[in-house]
Amino acid sequence: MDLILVNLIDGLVTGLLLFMLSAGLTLIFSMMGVLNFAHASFYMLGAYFAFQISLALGFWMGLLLAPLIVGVLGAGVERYGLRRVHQYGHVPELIFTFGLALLIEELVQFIWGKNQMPYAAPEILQFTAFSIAGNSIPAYKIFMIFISVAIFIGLLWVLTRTRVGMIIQAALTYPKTVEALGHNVPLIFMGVFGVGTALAGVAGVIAGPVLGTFPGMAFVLGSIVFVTIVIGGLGSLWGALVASLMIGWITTFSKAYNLRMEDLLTTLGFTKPEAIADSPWRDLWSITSPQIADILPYILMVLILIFRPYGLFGKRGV
Amino acid sequence: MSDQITTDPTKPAQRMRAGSMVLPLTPWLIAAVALLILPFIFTNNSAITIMNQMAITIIFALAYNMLLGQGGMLSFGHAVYAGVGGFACMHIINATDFFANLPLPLLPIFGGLFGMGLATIVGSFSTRKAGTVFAMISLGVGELIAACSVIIVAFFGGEEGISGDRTYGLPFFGVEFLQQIEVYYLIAAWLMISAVLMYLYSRTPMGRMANAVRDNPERAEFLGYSARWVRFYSFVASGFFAGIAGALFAINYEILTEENLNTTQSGIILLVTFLGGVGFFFGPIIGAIVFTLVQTVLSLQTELWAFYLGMIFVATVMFFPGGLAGLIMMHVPAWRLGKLGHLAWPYLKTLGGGLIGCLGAAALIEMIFHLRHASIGDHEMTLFWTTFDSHTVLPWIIAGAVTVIGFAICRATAPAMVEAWNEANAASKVTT
Amino acid sequence: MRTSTTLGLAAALTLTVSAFAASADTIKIAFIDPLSGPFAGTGVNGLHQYEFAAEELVNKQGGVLDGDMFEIVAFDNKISPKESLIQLQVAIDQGIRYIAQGNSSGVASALTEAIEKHNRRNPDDRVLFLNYSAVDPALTNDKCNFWHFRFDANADIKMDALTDVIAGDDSIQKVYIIGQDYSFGKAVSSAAVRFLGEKRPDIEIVGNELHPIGKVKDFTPYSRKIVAAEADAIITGNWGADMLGLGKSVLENGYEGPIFTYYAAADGITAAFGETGEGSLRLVAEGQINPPANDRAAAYYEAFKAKYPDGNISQARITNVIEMLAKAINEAGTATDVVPVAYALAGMEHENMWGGKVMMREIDHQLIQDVHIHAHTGNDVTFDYDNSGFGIKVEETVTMAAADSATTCEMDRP
Amino acid sequence: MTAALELAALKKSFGKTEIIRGVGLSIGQGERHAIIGPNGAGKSTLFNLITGRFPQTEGTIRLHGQDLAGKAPFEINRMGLSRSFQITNIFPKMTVFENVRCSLLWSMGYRYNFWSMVGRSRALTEGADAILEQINLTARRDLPAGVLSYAEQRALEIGITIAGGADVIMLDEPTAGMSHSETDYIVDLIRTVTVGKTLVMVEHDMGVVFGLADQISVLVYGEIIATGTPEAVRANPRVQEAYLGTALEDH
Repeated sequence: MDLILVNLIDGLVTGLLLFMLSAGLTLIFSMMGVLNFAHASFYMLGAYFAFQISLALGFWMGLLLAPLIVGVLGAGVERYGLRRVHQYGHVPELIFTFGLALLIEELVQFIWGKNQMPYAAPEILQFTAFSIAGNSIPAYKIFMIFISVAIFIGLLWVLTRTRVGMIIQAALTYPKTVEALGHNVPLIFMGVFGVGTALAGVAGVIAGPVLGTFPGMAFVLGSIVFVTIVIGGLGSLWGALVASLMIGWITTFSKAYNLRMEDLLTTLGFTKPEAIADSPWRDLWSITSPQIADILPYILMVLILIFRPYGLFGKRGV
Repeated sequence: MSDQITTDPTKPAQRMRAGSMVLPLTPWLIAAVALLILPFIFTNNSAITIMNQMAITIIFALAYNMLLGQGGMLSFGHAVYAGVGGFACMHIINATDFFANLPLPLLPIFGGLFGMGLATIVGSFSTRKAGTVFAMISLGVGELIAACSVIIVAFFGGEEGISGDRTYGLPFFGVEFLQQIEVYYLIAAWLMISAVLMYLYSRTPMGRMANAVRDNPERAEFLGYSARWVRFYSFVASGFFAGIAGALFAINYEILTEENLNTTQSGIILLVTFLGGVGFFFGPIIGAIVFTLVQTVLSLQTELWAFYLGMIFVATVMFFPGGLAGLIMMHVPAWRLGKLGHLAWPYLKTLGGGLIGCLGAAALIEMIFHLRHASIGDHEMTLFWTTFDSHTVLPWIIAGAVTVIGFAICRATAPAMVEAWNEANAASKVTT
Repeated sequence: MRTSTTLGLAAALTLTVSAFAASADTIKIAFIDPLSGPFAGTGVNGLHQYEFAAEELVNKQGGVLDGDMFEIVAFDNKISPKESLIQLQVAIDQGIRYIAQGNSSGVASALTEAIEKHNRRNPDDRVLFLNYSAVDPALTNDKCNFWHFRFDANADIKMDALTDVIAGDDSIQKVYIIGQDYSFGKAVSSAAVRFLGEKRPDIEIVGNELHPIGKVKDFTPYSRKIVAAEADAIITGNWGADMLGLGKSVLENGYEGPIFTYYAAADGITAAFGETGEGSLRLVAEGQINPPANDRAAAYYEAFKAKYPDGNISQARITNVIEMLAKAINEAGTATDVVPVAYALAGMEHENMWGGKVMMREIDHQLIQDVHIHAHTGNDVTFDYDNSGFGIKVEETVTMAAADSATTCEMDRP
Repeated sequence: MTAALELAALKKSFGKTEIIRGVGLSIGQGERHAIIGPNGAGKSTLFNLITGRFPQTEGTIRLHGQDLAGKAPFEINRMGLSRSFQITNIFPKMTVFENVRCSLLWSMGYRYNFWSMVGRSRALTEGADAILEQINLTARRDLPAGVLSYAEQRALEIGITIAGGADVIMLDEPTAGMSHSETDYIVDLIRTVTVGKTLVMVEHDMGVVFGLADQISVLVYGEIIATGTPEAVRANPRVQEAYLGTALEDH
């Protein structure tokens, strides 16, 4: 029972972190129709910038400045790259962000080298917040939850309670009309792209110390972010939240409990072959849930796309 | 464009010729001859290995372009069809008792069939929609199968993969495929066969309708064709040729591993195809040649090859969405007018300047990299066959100056080049 | 294929091929390892160790034979088996006879098979495979061949030594085994179960699991299980980001016992663990860095640090590769015919610079050497890793580990 | 003789809004039938229901007596119904000739054929060229369709629509957005290419409607309020009131 609670907290942290990435991505997608492949790369840039800043000015300045820099960079990418490619259609846009992801990874290696950076949580947060049955919950995790929730509430507030939010929501569905009403849609696009990437930057800043700051960090997270927003339904902020938490908990729980395929198959009435070592099905029998935990989201996504192509909360088809 | 209109369309005979898609034989003959004599020019084994790799990539990229260029379907997991075809062939090679009488040169057919089989299964649900749904399903399925490769050891052999010996069977007309050169001709033959078949496929009703569905699926539905089935058949056909590429990989390297299936491989083939140009049949061929050279040859010269490749790729998407093939085909009107020669000198000035600038910039990048990452005391670096001390000012001044001068020339002569370009193409409008 | 591109290809190929005009009096060793991509850090550091060893231990001593010099030629295999095979072909074409590789057992097994086939098919330009780091036991068992020599202790030997130490510690009652889901992770796990069962049947294995390699973002759920299982010790074969992620996560989440590892040092990992790892991390490896075994080793390490201040000697065995190869070439009297060189290497005994003796076992070409259990610590380390103030220090030593262990190797000798 | 197209009690709702509220209509073989009505009357929705783009909520649609319920657009097309679109809907990257040839493929029996070369078929080439002649685009034959002028693209679309040999042709505002001379040109074109076929069209331009149609139905707020010859409809007071009234409000 205690372990369930601990796993719920861990899954929540993973899920919220994923949400910070998927929130920006889903906003960008629903507005511009671009699946930004480089989104996780901005997350990585956030972590690296924050590390570099933290060397000089400390962790908190990193938390403040790095997302800003990432956001400005993101806006620049939209303004000088994506907008240009936009005229060629969606496929080149997607391919552009794909190339950008490659380039950013190479750039990071060029500047910071290939090793993991010693980027650590600030001293003030390096203590155990509380323990549940011998499992300590580090204060930093509580801090991560706090930041993500604050960002979610802030985002929701901006989108539903402010004029800018109204315009953005309108531009999501009727970009032409909004443009006709005299709003500078390209500027809104640039802004949303900047904010979206800045959110990814925040995620990078706070995830860097826990998940490691290394050149492969974007690749590890890259496609799972798409999976999240596809499951949640493209363009839906709530969908992104629900899907992020779902993925967070599914992966956490399937890692935390050793469910074995053997048990499942036996329950279903199959009998384990005698000579299991020579059976072509031996690998099927030996699968355990931690082994496949990280591919469960992909299975989920494919199933959702087959049976409900617009995702859990999506209003229109992808 | 001009001379197409000047064909007199009122004469049926001429119409027939203009409209018919008779296989233009000359390029294919040139290609075949080139494939035949290339090993006599590059005799060493490593060149042949690189050419084998190139040929395999070409087949794979052409197969991929059946989806992306002709069918408008963006796949992020196409490597699995090539990979599974290759794995299946490796199992056939290893099952010597059973397949001892199967001559090696016929093996790619089986690779193709396995790739096609998997594509049939996946395509049955992934091709219902195009666009993002298709792309995301392809990504999901790609990740799943790649992940399976380390879980299902019986088939995929875990991270070590599975290997075999291609000389398993009886000699095929006295050829045992011991030497690279023999394998080269086998692959070259399959390259010709596959390329011709894929070209012909694009000329069949299915190939034409794939284009139609790409451009406008809704309209195609009102022509009696189910967009979904058109996509499905394109997907299956593409899976077949991808499987052939996988089988040739198995024959050439005698090993298949997880890297034949993973998303990196799928991403590379997307990159190759787009770099070459999706709009033309021969685009992926150019892409595959350039990419293989960059990957195997440039990577011998510099650690930063992937960085340069990323820059080339992003620049291509931004400035030449038609890829290298698009760039070449831009010159067809001028060539038809016989004015291509007029462009040579302006090109030489501007692009030459640009090239010098790029080399200078590359030199600067290399020097920064050396300064930052080389060992202390290791001040010597070799660049463009010159060895110098990267910690002195002079090389920096030279490289900087070369960069600035190169780009300055490029910039100064650019208007002249644009003018020359317009002039070379403008005449065509006068004749129409 | 258009003619213009064919011409371009011609130009490019001639360019590269001519760039490698071989000079006569050097003996080239092809170093085929990742120099770009995520594992480039390890690869580049290995390359530096090779270059330094060749320079210090051979070239400055006057070379081999009649003054022939060693030269290390680097090839980037991007840790891909396919690229490795291409680079192997390029290396062979350049007339290189010695292939050194270490990172990834997958690449090593691709290479050893390819080399075996190449040597069978091309008896005129055979090559030797000097494996300095790939530790999959299969390479000197089922997959062994005459051309392959392993200079690192394999996973079984290391586990043998490791379990000796665990067996001697009565406070360890419960062990948790966790590893990456691939051949090496599985090899570590099965060896651990086997040796613990033999040496300390009373130890309970409270967990034995595999996780996807390189894909786990957050190790917290695994740490929870380990803590919940009340393990006294963890055994893991993880490396790279997986090692760091797992280690930091278990320590953060309340685990306090020892973590027995294979690869928890250098390449940024020592620095990243820093203070956190003190007292917990144990590492099984050959090569005694701290305290320095003798003055020669200390001087060698200092000279290396002077040349590569950011580098680490994390693969001490590389000096054995170079010294033993030089000795074998001298003994064989030729560097071009690798068969006598291989015969000279097989069975060779050698004084290890890092202390003790080593012996290349003839039966399976596995180097038998001292295996140490190191502790990750910041106290009295003469040579730290990653310039972090932390390093590894020998705690216990198993002399000539597993010298008479069994092997299934049956090699054909020419 | 069964009617070419027969609609009975057809209804369509989007959410709670009912757009088509019980339409019954019978269009005979060879008839030229125009559906007119003010903006928002549901003309395009009706079109999309008939051609299988949307499923109907209630009612039946019969083509030559066969029920179309649950049929996909391509199946309806194979049963002999072809349509054009309000917004130009061609294959912009393919040549004009290719556009027409593609529309011939199914009816010439090629289906999902991947073993014969389209270029080798004399029948295909000549058929496509004949249609190009008909729609006067022979001179544009090898240009990408996307570069044609607007009127030419509309003509091409009509060419694509008729090429498949369907006997029921549905045109959705074929002259929308055209100048007078262009409109006249297209009207002539439609008249010649649909000889002997059943024509159903939605149109705003009354000149076009009265010039082309034998029968006119007036659709207002999802219901047909009148059907008859142009003269009869013109004289119908309800039409006068409902249609002209709203039409005046519009402008």
